[in-house]
Amino acid sequence: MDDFLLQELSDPDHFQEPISIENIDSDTLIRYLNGMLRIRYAERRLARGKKEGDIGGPVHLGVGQEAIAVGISGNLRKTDRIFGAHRSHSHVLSMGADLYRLFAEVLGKDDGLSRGMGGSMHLWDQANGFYGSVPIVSGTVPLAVGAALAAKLQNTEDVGVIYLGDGAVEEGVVHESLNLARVMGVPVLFVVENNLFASHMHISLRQPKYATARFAVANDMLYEIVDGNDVVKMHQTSKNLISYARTNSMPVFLEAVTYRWYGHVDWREDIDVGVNRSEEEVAAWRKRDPVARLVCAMLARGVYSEDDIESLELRIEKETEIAWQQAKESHYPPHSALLGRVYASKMYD
Amino acid sequence: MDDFLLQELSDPDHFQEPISIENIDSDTLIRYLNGMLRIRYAERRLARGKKEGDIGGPVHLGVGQEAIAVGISGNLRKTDRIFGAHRSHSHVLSMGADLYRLFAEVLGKDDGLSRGMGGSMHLWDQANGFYGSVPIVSGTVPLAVGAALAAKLQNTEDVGVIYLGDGAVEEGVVHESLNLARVMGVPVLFVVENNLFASHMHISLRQPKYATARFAVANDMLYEIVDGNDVVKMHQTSKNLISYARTNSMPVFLEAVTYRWYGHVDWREDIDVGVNRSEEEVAAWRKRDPVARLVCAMLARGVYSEDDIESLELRIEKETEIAWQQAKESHYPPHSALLGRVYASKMYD
Amino acid sequence: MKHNYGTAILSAFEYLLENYSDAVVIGQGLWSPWYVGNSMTNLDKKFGVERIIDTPVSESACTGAAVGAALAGMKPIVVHPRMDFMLYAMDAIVNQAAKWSHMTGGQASCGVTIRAIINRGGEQGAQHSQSLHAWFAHVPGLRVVMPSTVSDARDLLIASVLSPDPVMYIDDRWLYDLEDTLEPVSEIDLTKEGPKILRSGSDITIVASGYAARLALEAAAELDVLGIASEVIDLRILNPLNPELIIDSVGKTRHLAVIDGGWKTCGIAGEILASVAENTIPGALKKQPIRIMLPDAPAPTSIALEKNYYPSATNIVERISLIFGRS
Amino acid sequence: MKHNYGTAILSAFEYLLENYSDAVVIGQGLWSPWYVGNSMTNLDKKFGVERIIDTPVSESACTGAAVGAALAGMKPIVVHPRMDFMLYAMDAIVNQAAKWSHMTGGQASCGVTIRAIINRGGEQGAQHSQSLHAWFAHVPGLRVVMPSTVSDARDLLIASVLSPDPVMYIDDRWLYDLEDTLEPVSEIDLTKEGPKILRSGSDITIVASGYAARLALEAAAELDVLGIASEVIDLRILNPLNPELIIDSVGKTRHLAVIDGGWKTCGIAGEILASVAENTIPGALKKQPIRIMLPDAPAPTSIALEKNYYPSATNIVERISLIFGRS
Ligand SMILES: Cc1ncc(C[n+]2csc(CCOP(=O)(O)OP(=O)(O)O)c2C)c(N)n1
Ligand SMILES: Cc1ncc(C[n+]2csc(CCOP(=O)(O)OP(=O)(O)O)c2C)c(N)n1
Ligand SMILES: [Mg+2]
Ligand SMILES: [Mg+2]
Repeated sequence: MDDFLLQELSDPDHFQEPISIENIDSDTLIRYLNGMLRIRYAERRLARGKKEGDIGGPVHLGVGQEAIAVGISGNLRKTDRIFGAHRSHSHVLSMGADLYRLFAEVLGKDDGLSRGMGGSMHLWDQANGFYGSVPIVSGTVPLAVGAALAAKLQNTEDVGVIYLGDGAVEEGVVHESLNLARVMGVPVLFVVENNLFASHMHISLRQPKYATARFAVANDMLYEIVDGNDVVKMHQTSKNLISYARTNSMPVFLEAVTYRWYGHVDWREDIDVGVNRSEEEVAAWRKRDPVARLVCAMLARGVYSEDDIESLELRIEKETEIAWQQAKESHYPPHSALLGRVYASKMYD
Repeated sequence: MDDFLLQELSDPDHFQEPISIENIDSDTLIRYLNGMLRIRYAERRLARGKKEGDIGGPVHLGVGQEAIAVGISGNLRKTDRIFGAHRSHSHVLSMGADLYRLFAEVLGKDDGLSRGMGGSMHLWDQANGFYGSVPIVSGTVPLAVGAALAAKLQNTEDVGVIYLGDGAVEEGVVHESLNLARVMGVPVLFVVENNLFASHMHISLRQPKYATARFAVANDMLYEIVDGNDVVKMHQTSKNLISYARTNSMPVFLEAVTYRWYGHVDWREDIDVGVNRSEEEVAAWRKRDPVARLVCAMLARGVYSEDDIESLELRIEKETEIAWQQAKESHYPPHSALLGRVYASKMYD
Repeated sequence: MKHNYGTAILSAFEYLLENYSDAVVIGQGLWSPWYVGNSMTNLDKKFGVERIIDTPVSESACTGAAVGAALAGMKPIVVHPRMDFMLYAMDAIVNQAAKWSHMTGGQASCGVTIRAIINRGGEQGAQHSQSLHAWFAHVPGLRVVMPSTVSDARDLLIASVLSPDPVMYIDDRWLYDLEDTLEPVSEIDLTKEGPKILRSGSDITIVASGYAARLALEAAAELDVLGIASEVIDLRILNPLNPELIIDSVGKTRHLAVIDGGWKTCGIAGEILASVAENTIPGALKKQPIRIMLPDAPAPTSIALEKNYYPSATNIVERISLIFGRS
Repeated sequence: MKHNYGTAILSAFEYLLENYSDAVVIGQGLWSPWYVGNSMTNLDKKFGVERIIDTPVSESACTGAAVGAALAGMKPIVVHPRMDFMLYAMDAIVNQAAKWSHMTGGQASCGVTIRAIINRGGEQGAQHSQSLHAWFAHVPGLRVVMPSTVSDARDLLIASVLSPDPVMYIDDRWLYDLEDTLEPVSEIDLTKEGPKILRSGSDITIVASGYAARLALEAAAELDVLGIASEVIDLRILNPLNPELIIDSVGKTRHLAVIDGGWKTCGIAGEILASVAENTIPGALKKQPIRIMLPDAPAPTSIALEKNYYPSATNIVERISLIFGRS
């Protein structure tokens, strides 16, 4: 690993087999599966909503990346401080966000997670630990460090979590934040969801090495690089890192290698848009599906039958659809919200 | 070296002995000595000028750090593109800047290197390869990358050089610049003059490790860490790196460990100001004097006698004083310069 | 030749890259077919990836590198697909580009062009919608250019790149579809350019820039129907600002409205009102001047709020009608 | 108790740190005895380095961290020893702090205080001299505070930190020596604060903020001798700006001059002229209003140029005398 080239981890022809679920009890596996499917169905619904013109704003879908947030969130508390970015549906849902409220937000409705003021790119669910996401790439990174510093000063033993992409790592403020967190002893987990692309650009065109964890080394930080499409590994690795951060009040770094099935934004595959993105590659990565790999493992061990899976999916699909329809029917924020929500000290609707 | 702790390099009780001058011809040694003394006398004159109230603006003195620029500049061409920062007298003088014009600049005179519009913190001498220095910490770093990129596009085989401090490395734009230079294949030498302090703060309070070259590793860049108070080593190491950059159109990284004898700004030692700065430490570092260590080596080999040194110093002191007096007597920029120099397209005096 | 605002920008790039070997373009999205609309299509294929440089997500260093390349005699254009991203590049723009000529006594010249795209609407929200032209107009040393017509989109871009000064060239994606014909290129001197009358009228002077100038023209046509003859002035060059033409116009119309897509406080509209107040005798205006701009709030996402957030022609007509006691 | 502007700031910090356990200070120079004049001396020793955090040279992350700490319920104050350095922190200030309340539907509150110090003169030059208050006043969501008196220096800082909104608190090193007495602290509500009349007069309204307000007072004293009675209004809160008091004053004096230490184009002085023009009937002013501010150039270093760069009382007296045909 130490050459930071990622090798097989970034080669979609590897890691297509079922994940190893040894020693993991069935309830846990079921929780993982539920969590991932909930996200996948939600995002697929969003893809359709966008395609059909129900959604006005951009949606950045993370289909294919569900294992990361699901694996990590299992180790988090509602009092931890989690921050995301433009592609954060999985981050907020895995912490327990209400699906109806997520959909309402994407549709710009008053019942939305951000009361309709944010859309897909600005999510907020502090009651569940989700402190917020915004689309300025890397914008939330120092914020997470600050919120985690606050936890330290408040003596809560809570940690900060910041999800960022391999592209975000190219922003200077990320490097300042890594150093700051390290020097101040801030309990924060940096999660790089390395999906090898930043918008249309493959990482080979943007960085000399594929693994961004080399910056954890430069900042003398504990780190791990893992298959981001393996929910069990994600869970276990992040468990250790998070507990280290909590106990020692130190930053830690987790690089999860993954791939997004859709294009950078909205519902298309955008094969032509990506420099170095090809149909073959997308197809190969679809075989490294975090959901299918878990499902196969569960079937093999007999945790679930094919029928179980099918009825589970049916149930989730239905719940998703109900939440969606409800969101579509809910109302928009009042006009007064435009000026009424600018200042916390002069709030009115 | 690979633990990036610097060990003896940052411990002033080491490296106090004469430097090794084996295989270096006498002319070269004399050139080094001349170069360093010229800078030292100039900066001492500035210290006095500031103390006596002749100089209005801040002066950041690099006494104790002269070997770095002198060693490097010997490998540079007048068509290379050198950038500095707030502590850049040595950088511009070692490229051959006129002493009178440097002094005139510090005094805000029209004959100054920047025509009196910049003072000590804004130096410009493009004819000698010095593209400029400014006091925003790290502000010139991406500029140097751009000027070196230009050299590549212009097919000149010139390189860029950027002098920055250990403190500057904490600015995000430096990290963006390292990556950018590496990805675009830009022939630029990053020189970190690691004097262990950024203003009052010791590096141990600002970074987890002492050697900033760890960021060269993270950016997959050729690098060296050297005793910045050894002019011969500085010269040889930078020679190799620069020639690599020129030939391969790639960035390289040189970390020179050193120490400044004066406080962060102006003529005082500022012992009390520095967190972790002490009289003992300053005294020890004064023994790792780049000038004295060269002089001792030259005396030992008989290149120069004590008398030679004395008369050399006398001559330089006199030249310095003449330039200073001349600068004091020269005239200020005309009032029209204030508005007349804002736009290159509407220049008037 | 038939063009739109987007292809006019594209043709400026082509002209520059063909005629000036030291022209080089750097920015995010330049190797993508869709990043900046139709305004840079296939430049990478035509002029090579050495001169059309797509970059990591590093606004600060990329802008700084363009500044440095300019100091080294190139004619770099740095492209920011969205003005909001430039908040990471402020040092390079304001502390560096704007000041190097002055700081070096006029010896260094920093002919960088910073193309800042206003890219808003579509429920993108507060961080993907900003028009910060007033900020740049505030900074001596920067030239600030905001084309509202197809020919200006091309010609002012060429003039910006050929200027030895740092220029902030601000275009607006809402204008890309605007169509017009283009004459063959003839290079113009940016220092000689300034506000222009887009349409003459005797009742009121309407000042605007960029997309707001289009709105002003639309509104003017509707106002005609109401018997109000508007003179529309397109600012074009926001810094250094030359208010003469506006002052003359106001001397004639004795009424003033300024339309702008930015915020009010310390915005460009206020600057116009102030310049007029300073330079005309009290009572020169018959009625109080008005500013029509964004409400004092970040851009909302929800369509319910977004649709009323931006100034519209209807809005302008209403406000101006009121001045004349009509509606 | 006898205080100066610098110690008044210090006492605000002491008050906050003593009374609010969630107050925390982060910035460059906080462990140095001299970095920010006498305004923060020994806070680290008194309240511990855990709460008084000196930092690496990382303006962007430090400001962002303060924003994040605020979102987590703390009352952080981030200190920038020089406003120019903040060009690296613009994203955290403008894209983040100013917008989180709005973007989250009013659910998140970002009560960060950004202390921006104007630190100029002394031949420091273009990158070490800027007063960019107009920029921040342009941004909805930010409150912008600029104290000119000793008591405001303390009380507005306390109010800023206690505000649930992001506040840009801007002080000026040229004011640190200003002396006055201070009453015991009583907390005030920032939303209730606005411009204040520092001195009444019937002939002309002079509006200014920060150090410029001191200049205005000095000039007013000299103008008295010439028989011109000035009303001096200190803006205090630049955003959201409430121009009512100024409009009323101008209704009485019918003359207006604005003094400011920033640049002209899209500056705060222009905003005042515009607000007055919008809100008074044509002819309300008897003479054209004037703006006295920096020339359109970066700050020079050479003493020969620097000494004429900044507005001075003499300068103000001259310009205002001219309005009244005296000299
Ligand atoms: C400061 C800034 N620069 C550029 C953009 C445009 N942009 C949006 S997402 C993105 C790519 C981000 O890539 P990465 O961080 O890897 O996240 P991913 O999209 O792969 O999840 C870019 C460049 C932006 N939103 N903000
Ligand atoms: C952007 C910015 N932040 C802060 C400062 C204040 N400052 C001036 S020099 C300096 C320390 C720089 O340390 P280093 O880079 O190590 O250079 P050295 O002074 O040691 O030569 C600081 C913090 C500045 N000038 N610019
Ligand atoms: Mg990515
Ligand atoms: Mg240093």
